[in-house]
Amino acid sequence: MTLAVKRTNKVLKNEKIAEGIYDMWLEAKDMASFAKPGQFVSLYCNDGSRLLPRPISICETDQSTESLRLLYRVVGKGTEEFSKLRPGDMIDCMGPLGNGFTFEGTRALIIGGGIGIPPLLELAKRLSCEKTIVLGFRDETFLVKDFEKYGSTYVATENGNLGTKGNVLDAIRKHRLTGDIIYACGPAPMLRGIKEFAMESKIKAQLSLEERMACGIGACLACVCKSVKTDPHTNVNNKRICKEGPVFYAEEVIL
Amino acid sequence: MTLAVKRTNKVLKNEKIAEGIYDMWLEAKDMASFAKPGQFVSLYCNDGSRLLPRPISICETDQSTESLRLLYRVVGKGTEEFSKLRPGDMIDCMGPLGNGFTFEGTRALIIGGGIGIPPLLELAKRLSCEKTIVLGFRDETFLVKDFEKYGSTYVATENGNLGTKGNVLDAIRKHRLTGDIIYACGPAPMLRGIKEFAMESKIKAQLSLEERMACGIGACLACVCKSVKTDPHTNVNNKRICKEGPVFYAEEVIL
Amino acid sequence: MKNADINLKVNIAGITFQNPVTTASGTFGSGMEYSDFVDLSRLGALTTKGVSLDPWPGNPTPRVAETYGGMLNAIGLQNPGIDVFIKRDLPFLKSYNTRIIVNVVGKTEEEYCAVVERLSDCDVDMLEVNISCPNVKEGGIAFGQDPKRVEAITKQVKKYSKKPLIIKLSPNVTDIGENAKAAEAGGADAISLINTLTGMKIDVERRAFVLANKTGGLSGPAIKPIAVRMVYQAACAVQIPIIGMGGIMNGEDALEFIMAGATMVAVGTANFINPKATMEVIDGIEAYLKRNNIKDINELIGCVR
Amino acid sequence: MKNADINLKVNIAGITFQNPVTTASGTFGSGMEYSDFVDLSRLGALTTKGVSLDPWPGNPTPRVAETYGGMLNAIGLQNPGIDVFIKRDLPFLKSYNTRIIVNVVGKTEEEYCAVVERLSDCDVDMLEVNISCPNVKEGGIAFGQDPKRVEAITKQVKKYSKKPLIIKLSPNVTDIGENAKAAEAGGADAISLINTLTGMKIDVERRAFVLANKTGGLSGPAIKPIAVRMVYQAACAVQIPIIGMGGIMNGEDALEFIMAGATMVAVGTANFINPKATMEVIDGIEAYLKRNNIKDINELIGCVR
Ligand SMILES: Cc1cc2nc3c(=O)[nH]c(=O)nc-3n(C[C@H](O)[C@H](O)[C@H](O)COP(=O)(O)OP(=O)(O)OC[C@H]3O[C@@H](n4cnc5c(N)ncnc54)[C@H](O)[C@@H]3O)c2cc1C
Ligand SMILES: Cc1cc2nc3c(=O)[nH]c(=O)nc-3n(C[C@H](O)[C@H](O)[C@H](O)COP(=O)(O)OP(=O)(O)OC[C@H]3O[C@@H](n4cnc5c(N)ncnc54)[C@H](O)[C@@H]3O)c2cc1C
Ligand SMILES: Cc1cc2nc3c(=O)[nH]c(=O)nc-3n(C[C@H](O)[C@H](O)[C@H](O)COP(=O)(O)O)c2cc1C
Ligand SMILES: Cc1cc2nc3c(=O)[nH]c(=O)nc-3n(C[C@H](O)[C@H](O)[C@H](O)COP(=O)(O)O)c2cc1C
Ligand code: FES
Ligand code: FES
Repeated sequence: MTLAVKRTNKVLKNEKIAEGIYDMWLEAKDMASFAKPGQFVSLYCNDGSRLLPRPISICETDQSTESLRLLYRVVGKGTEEFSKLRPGDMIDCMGPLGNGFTFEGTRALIIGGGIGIPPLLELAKRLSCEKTIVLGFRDETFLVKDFEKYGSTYVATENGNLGTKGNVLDAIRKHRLTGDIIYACGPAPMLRGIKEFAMESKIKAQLSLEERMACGIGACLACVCKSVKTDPHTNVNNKRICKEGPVFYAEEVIL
Repeated sequence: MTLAVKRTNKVLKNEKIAEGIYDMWLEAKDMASFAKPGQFVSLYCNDGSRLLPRPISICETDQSTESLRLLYRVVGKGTEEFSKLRPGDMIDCMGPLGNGFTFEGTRALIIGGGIGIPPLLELAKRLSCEKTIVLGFRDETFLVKDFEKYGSTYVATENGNLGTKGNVLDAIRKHRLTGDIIYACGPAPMLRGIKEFAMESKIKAQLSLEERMACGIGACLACVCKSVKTDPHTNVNNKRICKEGPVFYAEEVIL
Repeated sequence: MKNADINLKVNIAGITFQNPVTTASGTFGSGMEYSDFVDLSRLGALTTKGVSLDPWPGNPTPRVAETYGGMLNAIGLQNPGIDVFIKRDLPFLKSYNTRIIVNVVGKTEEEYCAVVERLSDCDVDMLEVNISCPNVKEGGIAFGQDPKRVEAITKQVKKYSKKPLIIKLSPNVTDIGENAKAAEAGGADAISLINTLTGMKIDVERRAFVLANKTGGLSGPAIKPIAVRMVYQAACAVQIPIIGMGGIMNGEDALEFIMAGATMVAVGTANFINPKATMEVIDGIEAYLKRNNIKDINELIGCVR
Repeated sequence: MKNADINLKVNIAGITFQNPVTTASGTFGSGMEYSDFVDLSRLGALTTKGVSLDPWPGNPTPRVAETYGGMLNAIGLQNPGIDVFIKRDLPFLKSYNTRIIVNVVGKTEEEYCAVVERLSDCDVDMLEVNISCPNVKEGGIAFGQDPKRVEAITKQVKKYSKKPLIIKLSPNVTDIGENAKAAEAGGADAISLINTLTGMKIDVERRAFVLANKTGGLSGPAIKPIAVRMVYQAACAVQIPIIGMGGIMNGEDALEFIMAGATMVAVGTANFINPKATMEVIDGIEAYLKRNNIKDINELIGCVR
C-alpha cells in the first residue's frame, strides 16, 4: 500500500526565478505530509490534448501549510502550460511517488546538476549529518541561497559565471570534496561521471534517474532502466524508475 | 471578399441568466462594426481536444464599445467550457459569418423559439418598421424585457408559466398576429410549422437554420440544407448554411 | 430506479461478469499497483498484462511518447514469465472478488500453446490471446493481420485451452470483419478489439524517432472513433461476444462501444490519466441506466444499427 | 541566415513548387473562401476538393462530428462537377501564382478516366486521384484498399492523363507499403497519403449514429502518428515522391512528415481551426530551417531513418 493519492491541488505561487525556470508552491493535503526527499509527483495538464502526467520532483515541503514546492524548467507544451498557472488556479496532481533517498552515512556529498537540483533541497533540509553540496549549472544559477542554509555549498557553471568553470566533478576535484555517501540528481552524462567517480573513490552513491513515464505508479513498464541483476519484481534486468526508483544505488543500475 | 476576421477576443461579461443559459459580452474590434442581424460567429474552445468551432449567433452589438453580445445554452463540452470563462479571459472567435436577415416589408412578425431567440434581438433593434414579436420557451424565459423595448412582445411557454400555454404558433393564432414579413429562428419543428403558416397566410418568411459546421466559411460543405432549386454555387440542390445562410426564404429550402 | 434494480451483469461464454468493465491488457499490470487506488473487487474482470512462457525484457527506452489526444507505447511485452505470474500475481488476484482474464503472448505458435496449456489448470476465468501487438518483432501482430493465420492460430491454441478463449484483434487491417470471422471460424469464444494502431513520432529538433523502437502503438481517446467503428463492423460480422476498447475515458465512451455491439469494454490508457478511471466508467454506465430508466445493460448491446 | 538564402522549393515529376505546402483536398474548397484569409499565391500548391464528371449532391446531414483531437466527416464528395469547375473555379485559381492540383473522383473506372481526360487539356499542374474516400458507396475507397485494384486503376487512369498523376492512398489497409508499391507499379508519378481513417461516433443520449452516413473519415491531429508512420513506410517502399498529410497543424508537424519521407505536405483539418494554418505551416518550416542553419528543405526529406 503506497501513500500516493491523486487530487486537484490549488496553486499558491508560481514565479519565474531564472530564464525558463519556475518555482511553484501547491497546496497539497496528504501529499506534503507523506513526501520524502527524492520522491516526485505526477502533474497533469489541464488541456485535454495532453494526456500523460509530467513527473516533477518534490523540491521542498512545508508541513505547516501542507504544501509542496516544485521547481521546473519549461521544455515543452506541458511545462509551458504549467508556467501560465496563476495563484488560485487548480492542477491535478498525483503523489508522492517513487522511493526517495535513503538516509545513511555521516558525511553526505550532495551533487545536483541543472534541473536535477530541486529534489536535493528537501534532502539537504532533512539530512542531519555533515553535508557538502555541489551544484552545477550551465550559466544562470538558482536555489543556491536555499542550499547554503544546509551545508557548505560549491557551485560550478559551464561558462564560469559563478564558482568553478566546468561541471560538478570539476568543482569536486578542485575543492577535493568527499564524503561517505553521495546523493546525486542531474542529466545522464553527469550521473555516469559521478558513478565512475564514486566507484574510483569507493563512495556509495544514490542516483536519481529519469525516464518517460505513463502511469507513474509501476503498472505500465514504460519507465524502466537496465539493472545489473534480475529485478525481483520484473524478473528481468529492468527496474521501474517510477516505483523501485527514481533513486538507485549506482552499482545496481547500468546508465 | 467577406468582412470576416479571426482574432482572440477578451471576455467582458459572462453571466448565467437562466437555467443553462449564459449571456456573454466580448470585446470584438472589427467584428462588431461589420455585424448584421442574423449573422453568427464561430467560437473556438481553449481546450485543444475540442477542435471545431461552435457557431453562436450575434445577439446584440454595441458599436460604442465595439463589443458583441452572445447568448448561449450549455448543451455539451464546448458551451460548458465557455460558461466557465471569466471577464478578462480570452477566446478565439471568427466572424461575422453568414448572410444575416434582409430588411424588407413594413410590418414585421418576429418569431423566436428557445435558443433561436437571441439573433432576433439585434434584428428587432435595427428594424425600423412596425414590429410584432413572439417568443416561445419551454418554461423559464429570458431576453423578454430586452425585446419589449422594440415592439409588442408575446410570449408562449410550453408549460404555461408565462403567456400563452403552447408554442409560438399557438400564441400567434390566439392573438391573431400577422405581418407582411416573418423573421424566424428556432428549432427545426418550429420552423417547419412557421413555413406552413407563412405559406397558408401568404406571408413571406425568412428562416434562420442550423447545421453542424466545420469551416464556417463555405469551404468544407458540412453544413448544407436541401434547396428547392439547384444552388448556383454548389450546382446541386444544396445550400451552405454558413455561407448562403443561415437565413433563407422559406420557399427556397426544404426543411 | 434504485441501483439494486439495475442489472449490470453480462455473460460471455457461460461466464457471468458482475459488470461489463475490465482493464485493457498492459495498462493495469496485474492489478497490484492500482489496488492502492481502486477496489479491484468492483471490476467486472481484471485483464492482465501479456504473459509469455519465459520472462521477456521488452524494448529499449524511451518506450512511450505523448501524442495529440493519445499516446504511443512500445513496451515490447516485458513480463516476468508464466512461472512468476502463477506463483505471485495469480494468488494476489485471487484475493479479490473479480473475474481474471489472462492475456497471453508468444513468439511462436508453440509458445502461445504452451502458455495456454499452463493456464488451463489455473484458477483463471478466460484467456485473451494477443495476436495483435505491434511492438514485437516475432509473434504479436504477425499472427493477427492475415485472416488465414488468425484462424489457424485460433484453432491451434484452442486445442490446448480448457478455458474460454478471447482472440484479441489488430486494428491495423483492411477489413476487421474478415479477421473477426476468422477468429470465430477458428473457435474463439469471444473477440476483443482494438489493440493499438501502429504509429510513429519524430522529434524534429533531434531529427530522430522519439521511441527507441521507431514505431509504437497508438492508444487513448484519439483512436476511439476508429475503435467504435471496428467494434460495430465486427459485431455485424460475427455471433460471438465482443470486448470493446480503444480510448474509453468515461461511462459514455463505454456505452458507445456497448451500443455498437460490445458485451464488455476495457479501460486502458485512461488508467494512466486517472487511476480511478475503471470505477468511474462503471459508475457512469450505472448512472446512465438509472437516468434513462433502463433495467438491464444487455438491452443496450448493439442497440444502434 | 537570411530567408532569401533558404531554399523551400521542391520538385515532383519535373514540376517545381515554390514551397512544400499544399492544401488537403476537400478542406479548402477551390480556394475562394480562404482567399479572404490568406494569400493563395504563397501556397506551394492548391489542391482542390474532389471533382467528378457530373455534379454530386453528397451525403445527408449531419456530415461532420467532432471527436477527441479530431473530427469525422462524411461529406460524400459533394461537388459541382467538372464543367463548373473548369468554367468557374479554374479561372479563379489561375489568377493566383500557385500550382494547381485537381483532386479527381469517380464512381467507375470510366468516370475517373473521363474526368482525367477532360483535365488533361486544362491549365492545371497535377491530378490527384482519390481512390480512398471512405464516405461514398461506389468508387472511393473500394478502389483503394486492394493493391491489385490500385495498380489496375492507376494504369488505366494514367492512359488518359497528360498531367503527372498522384494516387491518393487509403490508410484503411493492412500494409500501406504494398499499396504504395502498387500505385508505383501502375505508373503513378507520386502518391499522397493519408486520406481519412474510417470512424464512427454514437450519440449515447439519442442512441443513434451522429453522422447520417453512420461512418465518416477521421482527420485532424489525433491521427498524425498513424499518418507519419504510413508516410515513413511508404517512403521505404517506393521511389516516387510522397505528399504527406494527416493532422498537420503547424510547421513542426509538417517537418515530421518531411523527415519521414514526404516531399510535400498538405494541410487539411487545421484550416477549419485556423484559416491561416497553411501560411503558419510555411512560416514554421522556414523558421525551423533558419534556426537550424539548413539551407535547403530537400536535405530534410526522409532524413530520419
Ligand atoms: C522522476 C522525475 C523527476 C523529474 N523532476 C523534474 C523537476 O523537478 N523539474 C523539472 O523541470 N523537470 C523534472 N523532470 C523532467 C520533467 O518530467 C520533464 O521536463 C517534463 O515532463 C516535460 O514536459 P513537457 O510537456 O514540457 O515536455 P514535452 O517534451 O512536450 O513532453 C512530452 C512528453 O514527454 C515527457 N517528457 C519530456 N521530457 C521528459 C523528461 N526529461 N523526463 C521524463 N519525461 C519527459 C513528458 O512528461 C510528456 O509525457 C523529472 C523527470 C522525472 C522522470
Ligand atoms: C448558425 C448557428 C447559430 C447558432 N446560434 C446559437 C446561439 O446563439 N446560442 C446557442 O446557444 N446556440 C446556438 N447555436 C447552436 C450551437 O452552435 C450549439 O449548441 C453548440 O455548437 C454546441 O456546442 P457544445 O460543444 O456545447 O456541444 P457538443 O454537442 O459537445 O458539440 C459537439 C459538436 O457538435 C456541434 N454542435 C452541437 N450542437 C449543434 C447545433 N445545434 N448546431 C450546430 N452545431 C452543433 C458543435 O459545434 C461541436 O462541433 C447555433 C448554431 C448555428 C448553426
Ligand atoms: C502501455 C500499454 C501496454 C499494452 N500492453 C498490452 C499487452 O501486453 N497485451 C495486449 O493485448 N494489449 C496491450 N496494450 C493494448 C491495450 O490493451 C488496448 O488494446 C489499447 O491500448 C487500446 O485501448 P486504450 O485506448 O483504452 O488504451 C497495451 C497498451 C498500452 C497503452
Ligand atoms: C471535410 C473534409 C473533406 C474531404 N474531402 C476530400 C476530398 O474531396 N478528396 C480527398 O481526396 N480527400 C478529402 N478529404 C481528406 C483530406 O484531404 C485529408 O486526406 C485528410 O483529412 C487528412 O488530413 P488532415 O488530418 O490534415 O485533415 C477530406 C477531409 C475532410 C476533413
Ligand atoms: S511509468 Fe508506468 S511503470 Fe513507471
Ligand atoms: S461549415 Fe464548412 S461549408 Fe459550412
